[in-house]
Amino acid sequence: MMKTLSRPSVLLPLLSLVVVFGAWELVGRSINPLLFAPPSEVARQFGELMRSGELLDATKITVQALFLGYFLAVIVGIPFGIAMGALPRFGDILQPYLYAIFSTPRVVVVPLIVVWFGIGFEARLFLVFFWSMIAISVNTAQGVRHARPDLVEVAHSFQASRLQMARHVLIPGAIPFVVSGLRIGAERAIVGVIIGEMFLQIVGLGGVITKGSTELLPAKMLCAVAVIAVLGTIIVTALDTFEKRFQVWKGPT
Amino acid sequence: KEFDLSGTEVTIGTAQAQVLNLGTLRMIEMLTEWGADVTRVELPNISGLEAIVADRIDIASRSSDEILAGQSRGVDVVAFAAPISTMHYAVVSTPGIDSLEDLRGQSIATSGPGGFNGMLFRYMLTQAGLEPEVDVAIVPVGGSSERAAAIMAGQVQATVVFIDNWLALREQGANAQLLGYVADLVPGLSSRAVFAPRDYLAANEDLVTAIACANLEVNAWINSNKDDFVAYAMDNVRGANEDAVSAFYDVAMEINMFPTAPRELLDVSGYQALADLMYAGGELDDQLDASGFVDFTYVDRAAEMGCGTGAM
Amino acid sequence: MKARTRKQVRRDQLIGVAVFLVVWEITAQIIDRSLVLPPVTAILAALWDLILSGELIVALSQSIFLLIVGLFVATVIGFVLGALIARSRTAYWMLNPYLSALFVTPTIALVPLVLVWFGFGFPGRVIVVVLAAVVPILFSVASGLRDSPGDLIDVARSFGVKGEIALLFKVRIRAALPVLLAGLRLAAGRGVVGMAVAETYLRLGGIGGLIKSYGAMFQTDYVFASILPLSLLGIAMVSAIGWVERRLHWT
Amino acid sequence: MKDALLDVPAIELRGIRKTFTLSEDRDAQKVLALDGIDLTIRQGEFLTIIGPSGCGKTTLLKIIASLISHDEGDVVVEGKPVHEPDISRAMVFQTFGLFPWKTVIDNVTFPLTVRNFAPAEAREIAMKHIEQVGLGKFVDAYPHQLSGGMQQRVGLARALSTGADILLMDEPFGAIDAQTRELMQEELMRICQREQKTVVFITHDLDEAVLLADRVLLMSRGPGRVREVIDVDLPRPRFDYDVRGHASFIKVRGHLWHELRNDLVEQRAEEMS
Amino acid sequence: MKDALLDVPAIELRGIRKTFTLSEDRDAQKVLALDGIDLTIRQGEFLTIIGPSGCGKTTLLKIIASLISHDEGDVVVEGKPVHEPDISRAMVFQTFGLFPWKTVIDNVTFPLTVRNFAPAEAREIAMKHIEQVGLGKFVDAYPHQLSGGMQQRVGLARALSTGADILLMDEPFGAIDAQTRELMQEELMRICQREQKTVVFITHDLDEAVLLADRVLLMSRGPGRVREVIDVDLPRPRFDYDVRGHASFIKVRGHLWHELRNDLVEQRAEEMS
Ligand SMILES: Nc1ncnc2c1ncn2[C@@H]1O[C@H](COP(=O)(O)OP(=O)(O)OP(=O)(O)O)[C@@H](O)[C@H]1O
Ligand SMILES: Nc1ncnc2c1ncn2[C@@H]1O[C@H](COP(=O)(O)OP(=O)(O)OP(=O)(O)O)[C@@H](O)[C@H]1O
Ligand SMILES: O=C([O-])O
Ligand SMILES: [Mg+2]
Ligand SMILES: [Mg+2]
Repeated sequence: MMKTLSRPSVLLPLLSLVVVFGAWELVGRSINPLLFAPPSEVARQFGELMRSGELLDATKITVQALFLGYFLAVIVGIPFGIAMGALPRFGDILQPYLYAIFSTPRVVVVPLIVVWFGIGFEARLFLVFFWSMIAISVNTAQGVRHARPDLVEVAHSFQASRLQMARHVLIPGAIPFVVSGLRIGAERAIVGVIIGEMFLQIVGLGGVITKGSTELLPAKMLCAVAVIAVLGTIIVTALDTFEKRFQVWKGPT
Repeated sequence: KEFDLSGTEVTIGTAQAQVLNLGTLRMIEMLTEWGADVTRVELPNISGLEAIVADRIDIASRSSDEILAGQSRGVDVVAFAAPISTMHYAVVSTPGIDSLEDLRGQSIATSGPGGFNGMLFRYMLTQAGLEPEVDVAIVPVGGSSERAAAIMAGQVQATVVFIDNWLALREQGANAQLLGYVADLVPGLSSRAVFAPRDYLAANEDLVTAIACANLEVNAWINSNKDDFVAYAMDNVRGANEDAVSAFYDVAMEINMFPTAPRELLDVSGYQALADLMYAGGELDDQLDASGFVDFTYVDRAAEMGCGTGAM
Repeated sequence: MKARTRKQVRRDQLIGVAVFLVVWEITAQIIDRSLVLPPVTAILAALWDLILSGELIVALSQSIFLLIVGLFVATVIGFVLGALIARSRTAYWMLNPYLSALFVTPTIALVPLVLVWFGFGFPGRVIVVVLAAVVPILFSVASGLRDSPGDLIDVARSFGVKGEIALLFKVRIRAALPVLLAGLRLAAGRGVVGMAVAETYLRLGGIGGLIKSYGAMFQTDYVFASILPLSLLGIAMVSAIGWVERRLHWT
Repeated sequence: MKDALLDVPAIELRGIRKTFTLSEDRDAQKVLALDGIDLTIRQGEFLTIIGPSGCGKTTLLKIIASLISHDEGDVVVEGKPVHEPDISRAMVFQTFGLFPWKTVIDNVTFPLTVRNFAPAEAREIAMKHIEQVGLGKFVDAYPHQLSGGMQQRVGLARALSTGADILLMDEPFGAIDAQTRELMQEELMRICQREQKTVVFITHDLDEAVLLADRVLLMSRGPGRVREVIDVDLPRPRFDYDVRGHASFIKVRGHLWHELRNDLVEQRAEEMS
Repeated sequence: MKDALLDVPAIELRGIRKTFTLSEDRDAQKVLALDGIDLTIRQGEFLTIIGPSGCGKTTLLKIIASLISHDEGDVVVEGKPVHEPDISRAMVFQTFGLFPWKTVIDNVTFPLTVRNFAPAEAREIAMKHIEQVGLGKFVDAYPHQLSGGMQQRVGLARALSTGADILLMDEPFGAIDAQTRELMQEELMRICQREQKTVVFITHDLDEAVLLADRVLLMSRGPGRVREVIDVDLPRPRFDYDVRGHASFIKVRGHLWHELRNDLVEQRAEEMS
């Protein structure tokens, strides 16, 4: 039997931080500063961007579209997924389209998005919402469909109504799937908002990336990338923790 | 007059294949005919300057403002030829906007900050007596296609796109109109250049001269031969439409896009005007002297050899 | 809930597709702006044209080759690193944060860095696909190898299998296969995105280049006709992995 | 009321046939699981079912519970043909069937919640039965925190707390260790006698089959048929003396053993030919 | 060779202690699973272990197999302390431990493949034992296509085919129906007598514990200790007559039953206080 992972001592992540940043600094200094920047330079740029308020403003804009879009994706995606799972015919008919849209890279459909939703907040919201919603509902539907047949039978034997079946069996059983959908959806959402900000109206953190790139200021670009990475890591880690809570729900079988 | 480039290897970075940039394509074909081993790289989102700095290409055939950006950041790149010698942008508006003045209180889309066309648009607005940002809202939007889509969707009332893009757009029935060509609105500016680091030029004189020669020759070929040009475009540009290409040709001739005289091909005053404009607009930190990075040596030499007369 | 037979599902889906296409066609005809919404018939004609001219085949084979090489490299890297963070606590705490960061960082933001390190040649494009696809594979390898496969490890040890490496190859990988396939499915989807990014933003080529070119010419019907194979490619990858999953003898 | 019905059988099965289709394909394999089962179970009777693994015991029990449909025949409960599960019949599942996301108490109150009992009342009823099965200390535990045998007892408490007259039990003591099992058997017999429940009880333990039963239904290796129904003529209560030493016990057990053995031998012979 | 070693015990356990840590936290809960086990098992002896669920039976067996480490004490096999699993001890797992991706024959040949037997030879040995457990027709089936009892028999065939002198069996017949189980018991006893194997056999079935054993080890509710070791004084072979009627059988079984019951009662009493 194998050991489970134990909690980290603070030392390890700290050590790896030192190693990674040290290596980055060394490599960063040896590369043309128009193309890449060492962490010291990124930190300096970060300070500058913070002072000018540019980074904070950009982050606000990004977070607004991201959170609203993701929130909508969650409140639409979960019921939609439940409906798709509980009404298999409905789900089966919709599924191919959702998979098709989900596997279509947004970077190539950006011009179509402009035509349909414009270049502003609504378009970014759509880029965040739609792909994220698909991830969440497809996973939810899968969870509902994979409800343990023995438990469905138990509830049936005690004459649970359709609603009671959903409340006591289908939804709790689907939760681990929903959470994993939430995580994939979060990743989709973050990438979506950045795509929107880089290729539609140039604003937010994605805009900072684009500007940094056209102005040949890699440190500026890396600042934005770092903020996105940290933001994303926080969201994903939070969802991970959430997911572990429901591990026991999968139950013994 | 013939060049023998056998044994010469070169990587050239270009923009995406477009009708207006066919000169570069044809130029590379000539180099190959002369025995050079040319790798052509279409760079969609990365500037030629970045690719040169990263040591991934030898020569770029891209927007001329990249040279200025390079110069101001200490990268000594030099223009020695030009596939497109006049401004290649069209200003497009929604119906009802019939002049720049009509844009008061409206929104326009330009590329991101630091972009070429954004700066031009600001300049034009100033010329027309409007104050950018105050009288007109300026929305930065990614690429030319996205800007075109923005105007179709009615999100903005005007934008700048490539001339060939505009013509294709019109051919596809877009509900938009031409406000004018930037070449007419702001004459004298140069739009696309062939450039490379100064020391590369010195070390590869034969190749560079051959490129200058091919540049002049191709321009001569274009000017003398509409049908061949259209046919060539149809063969080489994906999705090209014959009527649009034909219309483009007429516009190109009208604004003298492909000159054969060395001093028209590379115009220092155009570059200087561009540099001054960019400095005035805050895009450049320093005032630049264009004569320092526009090098006529090779086009002059090529012209002396008889290039640009259609003889090759 | 009764399981629906595959035949029933197919039939419903076919009807669904037919209805969808008809609605699209009619809507497009009514709107009558082919720049915004080209009719299905125009898209199919464009598709047919792309097929006849050979453009699609050439572009698609380039893309698929890129995708396959990229996914292969991502799988190899994902396996090595995934096994490492599954089996070593130290490696886990040292690498995991960066991998999570990579998971959420849009591949497109990394394109300029890829240019610097790897160029825009084939290796550079492969790297973009790898960056997009590696993390889901790596995470699934890690979690697959972390969950001990019941007492099968004990079984193998008791019958004479010695050492972590031997156990890895004889038991763990095989036992983790369903989880690995789920990760691979996710990775395939992200790989397609990475491929499109590489082909449209690093250097034009393949199906991404096709879309970009027709986009620049505002031929929306051709744009749709070139996006369609991309979406189908995504579905095909997912179904292929699903097929492998179903074929595994499993309880 | 119950006594008035004593002449009506609790359960009547008439010619039950059931076929399973193994896959969804056209050329699907069919498995004949039950081949014409006729059986009458009296009010208050304790019937145990024994038979080789895979002979259709669980299938039969689920058909009685109206959980799965059958192809032919009728299930008649207290004089009325039934088609839907109802509260008169409570099932204990071979695979426990506990909701992993509910605590012990919530699992046990589930059938009462479904029927809209007041929470306090539901809790009280449930507590009584949880204590009866010896799990008073585990009311707030989740199933995964319990051993297999404890989980099985939760399933039993849940069935008992419904107050159903008919208990359908599918190997309810299969995962419980010897001594706890004997305690549970004793407890179950006490409850059934006191509350006059009708029980159908599947087991693969010969001792258990004989010990608990008024009658033992012996099924033959699939396609499931009734091979024999045997009366167990032992006095009740049966735990006050060593029932295993009783002549009747030894006789019935021996008989069942031989029949099952013959079934096995017949099957091996068939396989050889 | 074997006879020369007859004075050396097959297995000697000296003061085995084992503690489990329940979670990964610093403030982790500890469970004392085995609290000083001393035991000597003779060559060719059949020892059965019985005890309440969770008392540490499986833990003890795995320590004998060197599959898990222990905190204190020594495991000595045929005179030598052991620390690594080896081919002299073959285990049958409580949870079957079949590779779901291998067919029956591949599961059974697995230990031989690990030891680089030629495929043909491995197959021949495996086939012999697969037929011995009555699964000749299922060599190419996958585990999920078999019933629980059949899976358990595959695990048995696998252990037998290793040729190990010591068999460590963890409830090997738990999932097998009554009559097949009796057949398997008979078969196992025949093999062990013929090949002079040493067997440690866990069960929760009292009859089985007595029926098979030379000695029964009774363990007490966790922390696992040896409560008692009881000699079973019954003649062998034991299947030719009704061994259950034998006075010794009844006496030992009754004794075990009372001890286990007392253990349960003691525990309940502890819980109350
Ligand atoms: N859902 C199903 N689909 C297909 N076949 C089934 C299904 N359920 C049961 N069967 C088959 O029907 C037969 C009877 O199964 P059942 O579960 O009733 O046996 P059982 O007597 O309860 O066995 P056990 O003692 O192992 O519980 C078996 O051959 C089984 O394979
Ligand atoms: N890996 C483990 N981690 C923590 N605790 C464990 C572990 N394995 C066993 N235990 C604990 O050790 C004790 C003994 O477990 P063991 O499996 O040996 O019992 P057992 O006697 O075999 O029970 P059963 O009859 O149910 O098989 C139990 O309290 C159990 O919870
Ligand atoms: O859809 C994406 O391009 O991520
Ligand atoms: Mg059953
Ligand atoms: Mg055990």
